[in-house]
Amino acid sequence: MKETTYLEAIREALWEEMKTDESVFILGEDIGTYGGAFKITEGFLKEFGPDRVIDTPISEAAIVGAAIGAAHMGFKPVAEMQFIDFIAPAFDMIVNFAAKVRYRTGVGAGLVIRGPCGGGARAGPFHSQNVESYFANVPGLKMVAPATARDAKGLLRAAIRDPDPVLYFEHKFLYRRIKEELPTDEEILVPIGEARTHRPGNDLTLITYGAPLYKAEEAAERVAEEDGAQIEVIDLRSLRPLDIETLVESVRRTHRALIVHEAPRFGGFAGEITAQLCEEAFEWLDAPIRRVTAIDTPVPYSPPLEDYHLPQMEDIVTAARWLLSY
Amino acid sequence: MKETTYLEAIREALWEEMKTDESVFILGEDIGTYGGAFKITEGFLKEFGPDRVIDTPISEAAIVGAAIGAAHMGFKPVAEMQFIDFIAPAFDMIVNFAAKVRYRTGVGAGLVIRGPCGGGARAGPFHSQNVESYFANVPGLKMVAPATARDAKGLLRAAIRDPDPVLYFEHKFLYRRIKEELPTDEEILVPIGEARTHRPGNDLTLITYGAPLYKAEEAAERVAEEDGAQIEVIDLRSLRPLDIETLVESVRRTHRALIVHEAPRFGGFAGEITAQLCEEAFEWLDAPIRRVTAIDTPVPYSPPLEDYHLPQMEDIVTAARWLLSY
Amino acid sequence: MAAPNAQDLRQLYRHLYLTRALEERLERLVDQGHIAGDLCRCLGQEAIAVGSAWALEPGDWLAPSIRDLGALLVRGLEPREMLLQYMARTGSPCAGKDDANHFTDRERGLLGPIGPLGTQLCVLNGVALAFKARGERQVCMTYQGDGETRTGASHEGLAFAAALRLPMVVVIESNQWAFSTRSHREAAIDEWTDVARGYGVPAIQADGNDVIAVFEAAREAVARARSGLGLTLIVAETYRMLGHSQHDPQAYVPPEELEEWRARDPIDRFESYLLDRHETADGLARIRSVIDSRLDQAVDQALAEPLPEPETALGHVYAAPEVEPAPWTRGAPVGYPDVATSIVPTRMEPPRSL
Amino acid sequence: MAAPNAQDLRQLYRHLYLTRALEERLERLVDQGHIAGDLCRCLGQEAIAVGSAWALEPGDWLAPSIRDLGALLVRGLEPREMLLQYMARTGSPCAGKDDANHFTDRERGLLGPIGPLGTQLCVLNGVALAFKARGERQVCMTYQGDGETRTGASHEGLAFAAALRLPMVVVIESNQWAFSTRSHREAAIDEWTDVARGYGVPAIQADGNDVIAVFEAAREAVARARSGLGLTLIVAETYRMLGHSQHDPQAYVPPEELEEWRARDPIDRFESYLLDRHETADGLARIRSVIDSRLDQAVDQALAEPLPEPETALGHVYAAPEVEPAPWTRGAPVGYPDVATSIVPTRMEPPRSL
Ligand SMILES: Cc1ncc(C[n+]2csc(CCOP(=O)(O)OP(=O)(O)O)c2C)c(N)n1
Ligand SMILES: Cc1ncc(C[n+]2csc(CCOP(=O)(O)OP(=O)(O)O)c2C)c(N)n1
Ligand SMILES: [Mg+2]
Ligand SMILES: [Mg+2]
Repeated sequence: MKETTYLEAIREALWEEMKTDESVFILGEDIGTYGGAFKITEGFLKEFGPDRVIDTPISEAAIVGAAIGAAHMGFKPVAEMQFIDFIAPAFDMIVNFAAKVRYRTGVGAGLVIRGPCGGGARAGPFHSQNVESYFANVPGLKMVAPATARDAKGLLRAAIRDPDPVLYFEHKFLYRRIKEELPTDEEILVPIGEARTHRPGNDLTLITYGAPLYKAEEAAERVAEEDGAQIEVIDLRSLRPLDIETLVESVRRTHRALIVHEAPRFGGFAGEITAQLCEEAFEWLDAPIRRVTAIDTPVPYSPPLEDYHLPQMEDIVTAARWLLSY
Repeated sequence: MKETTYLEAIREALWEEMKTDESVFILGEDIGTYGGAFKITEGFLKEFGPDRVIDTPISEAAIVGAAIGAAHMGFKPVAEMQFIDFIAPAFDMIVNFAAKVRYRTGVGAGLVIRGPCGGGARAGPFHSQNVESYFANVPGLKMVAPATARDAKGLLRAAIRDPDPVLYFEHKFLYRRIKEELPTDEEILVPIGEARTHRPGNDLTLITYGAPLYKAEEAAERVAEEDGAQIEVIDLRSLRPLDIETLVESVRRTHRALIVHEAPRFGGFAGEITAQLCEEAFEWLDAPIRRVTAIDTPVPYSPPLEDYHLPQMEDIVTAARWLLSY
Repeated sequence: MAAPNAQDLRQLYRHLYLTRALEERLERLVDQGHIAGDLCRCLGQEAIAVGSAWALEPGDWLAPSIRDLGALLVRGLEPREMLLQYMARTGSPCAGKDDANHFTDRERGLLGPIGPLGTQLCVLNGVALAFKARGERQVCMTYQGDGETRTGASHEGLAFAAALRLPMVVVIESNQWAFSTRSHREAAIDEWTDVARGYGVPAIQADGNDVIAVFEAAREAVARARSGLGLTLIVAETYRMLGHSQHDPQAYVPPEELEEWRARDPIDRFESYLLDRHETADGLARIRSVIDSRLDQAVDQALAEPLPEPETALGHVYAAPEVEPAPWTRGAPVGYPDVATSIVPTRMEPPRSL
Repeated sequence: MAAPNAQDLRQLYRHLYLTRALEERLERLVDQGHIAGDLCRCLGQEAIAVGSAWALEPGDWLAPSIRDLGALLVRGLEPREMLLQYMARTGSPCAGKDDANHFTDRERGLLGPIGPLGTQLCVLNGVALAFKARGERQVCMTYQGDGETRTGASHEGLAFAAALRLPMVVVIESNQWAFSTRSHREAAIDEWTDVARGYGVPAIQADGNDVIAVFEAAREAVARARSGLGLTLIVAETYRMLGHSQHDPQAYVPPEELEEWRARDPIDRFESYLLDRHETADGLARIRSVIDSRLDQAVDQALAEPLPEPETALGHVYAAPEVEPAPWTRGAPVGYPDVATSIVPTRMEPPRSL
């Protein structure tokens, strides 16, 4: 076992996959010489050389495009967006080319697009976004958002091996704050499409993903101590495909559901989860499905504003109590 | 009164606003000399001149960017996307610049981005998309999707006068198929954010927008004739802001809700509607909220495939009967 | 690759004529309502696609623009496949899921474009990257309209290919128009070869209506790419002789310009070139009639092919498993047009896509 | 606009020194933890922003890149505003909602950039379009990093400005680096003026470390724009003397290159230029000390300003009405750092944004 940060877990998954599979390579801005803005690929250029660690011009569309073409040729490209916000200039390439190419032509594009998402880092409106909803309505894409070091490692490995395009959202707030003992001998592989019960409980199902998991956990502990109610916290890990079976099983047992995400509320991913739960678990619901999210604004820069924007532990406690007493 | 097609209604709103307001201008690809791919702006160049009818290079990001800057200067730009699918290369400009600029700087960008959306025209995966969900989670944007000639005219006028960025989705399938007697003397103005009860009823609330409205209407008539049940058909018209009050009032009365949209199911706009109805009308629901949508694939080209992809009238009837007998 | 011998020249002629004759069949099929989608013809530009593709070798990859039917034929596409594709029948390259030349074929090294312009170069860069990484000597060739060069994707693709010294040849089809817009007005530049300067790569100017000139330029560019010298731009001057697509009568085009360029028709010119050498009018006529009858056969066969089964719309969104249709969203095969009681007409008018 | 007189020269010197001295204060405030965000300095590049902005007239608009603090100061920005902005205090240009130079001010004709590179030129095009439509003689000036020119947005913006002959001046800051990447490697071009060829517009090469040379180039370009001749590119050669941002020790930069360029420091050079003329060392020292004491005052004042009220996060998403926070999403003012029982450290480490 070895104590591993969320960031090291990402780095190790990349490193190990590149070691064991010649067809894996990485490309992006400043990932070679510099080792990436967050130093995730530090040392990769030296180890794997410039053919497998490619510093590109500032051109996200070209980066994703090249990843698609290389995937057509049997490579397994991992493209880094320096910040996930900069996936926006590649939107066309992802939505119209990568996502549709297998359906249209029978030729798939197994590639990974990864980058730091999320707020709390005082990074302002353009280095703090959560972009999953921009891509949620695009058939052909898969999306994962790990919250633990183990899942960060296991999901990246699964994403690299996946034959379809996977958007891998790593939360920058967790990079160095989350540590975990990980085995060094076994291969950690987390299948895409499987949620994880982070904390068992029978009184309320709390569904979340990414950084808010820790606020949810804290809130659950608080409610357990102060109210004696047990909240089941489910970490989605994969957004698409969505593990609806696990969610339905839990909600049919707890009869209450609360969804928490860091993206703004309107049009956020909670909508799809609510729609599917409503379809599959309506008869079992004793209370409305509710959500705790960011407010419907861009992510502001000033600390008090950003804290106000982001969903907080106290908000979750309040919402949980409201649902438990419903 | 004058019989007006959906397309003519759009054209008239543009024409009349440009006539009455010097600050309104249009820009896009082939909108001048050619009058637009669908001939909506035919004759505009001659009438308003090249300073107010601007043929641009093939560069959607530059088009939207210029619209933002001109809006900062007090103009009211209307940018045409030749097909709404080509809004994708402008995604960054819309989501990161247009949508956030008022919040960040206090300086707004009142502009309209309009273009033909939707399927049924045998136009394949890149000329048939419905893109509303790509933008649903972006605070700062407004979105409208008219289904009638009157709303097409009234909403475009409202969008042009709106101080914030409005995405205006016109459904190409309706351009020449929908006709309506419109008054020539009065000014038609449809406020953004107000849904319209297209067909009253007390047994089921059917919520939709855009072209599916007509399949919904047909389905409602069929169910009325064959089952004697009255479906209330609500045409959202505006997606953001969403007229939740009207929806809640109706659902609390009918106790059943069915959402129909042409975009694929997973991550589609029905999710947000379901989430809000669940929050506001849970106690009044006698059945799960359900949705009829396109299947989770790109829009295929071949007629039998596209017809299979798109939600059909029969699907709506089946769903409505399921809900009514629940 | 050597200069074309008599045999090659006859092959070039076959492909030039085949391109035009096939498009004429496609146009007729559109008029007859057998093709639901749109058609963009390359009348008068055939020499660019045929001459450039002729410079490639087996294993090389090619990504056509919408006006490069000839390049696909040179690279082994069967006219029958193209007919099925446009008619969206079973057994078409896209199995009816996409139209035009939007198909990708790894065996023949063909990468299909998509609707949004400028994107296919970015993707083809990845193929070139793969060649480079594997130390293979294959090269990639693609095409861009003069208007297309104004897109951000085109720029990122060119800059990326240049920076990484990819084995790439990009042919700019300078046909004077971008839909209804004068390309020179759109681009504010006169010398298209200047575009290459901004990427630090060489450009070759070629008479786009002279198949031999295009071939020679392509041969030089391909040789550079193959020897590791990276990207070359070829600027092929030509003229779009028909509207942008079937829906465009191109009323905005000055007739005298069409006159002027009709006199430079690439097929007529190549015919006299051949007649000045070893070919006879009869010989060329025989070539044409063989192609014509083959094509008419192919059209009849294609028309006999069925449309795909509706349920096949579900397939291949992901590698596995197939998408399951959600309740009530299995769309009955009958669509708008056949819904008798529908408010919409029972016959579809042709789509107005581009 | 006339050549700079003694008065102007002294002003230029003031702004050059003010730029550097203000950034030194900002750097200290980052180290002291008063600035939560990131800081990108323009050490060694001050002459580009100051010299170019000096060529503008009242009513003209300017859109800075991240390294053009000097241009903002020339156009009337108060150091106090910049301090409040970085420290995200009440009364800052963005009221704490955005950082760096991301603010827009219609009165002073300042358009703020956003995170994604290449975009601000596209937006400034719209301002220029407005000038043109109104027949006003104002012009627009903006800046792009050499790496930034590789973005699709930059290309679409340049092509759009060129095609529409907009009154626009674009200064390319050729500082040899794009973050950790050699710009020339990234761009595969040596002569940056060649970039202009691809748009059919002229380019002027200027020594970016010579404020007078930059001013002269800008004066020429602005005159062209003002007289309706459209876009001009200015390529200003310089060197990035510090890391990309506070988080980058630039270990990848060869020390000898820094040495070489330190000898060309734009402020030192301008000082000797002034001393060769009418200025004295004492005179310049007096200018600097006045600026220093004013800045220290400004810092103290700014530190006294409060942070914005949490609820103000709700304002101005739309013109009206204000966003109402949904139940339980009103985020308590205390965030991660102050949640004692949190699994995260109680002190925020500085963000690692760029
Ligand atoms: C991003 C994008 N914007 C707009 C369109 C619509 N469109 C299709 S072809 C075309 C004109 C292309 O002109 P050019 O590149 O010169 O090619 P040509 O038709 O002359 O061969 C346009 C505007 C598109 N396909 N993609
Ligand atoms: C679209 C986009 N991709 C990536 C980034 C991250 N980024 C910020 S600055 C920078 C380097 C810019 O280099 P250059 O344009 O030369 O400007 P300089 O820093 O040298 O002044 C990068 C890659 C960004 N801001 N926007
Ligand atoms: Mg063209
Ligand atoms: Mg630079």
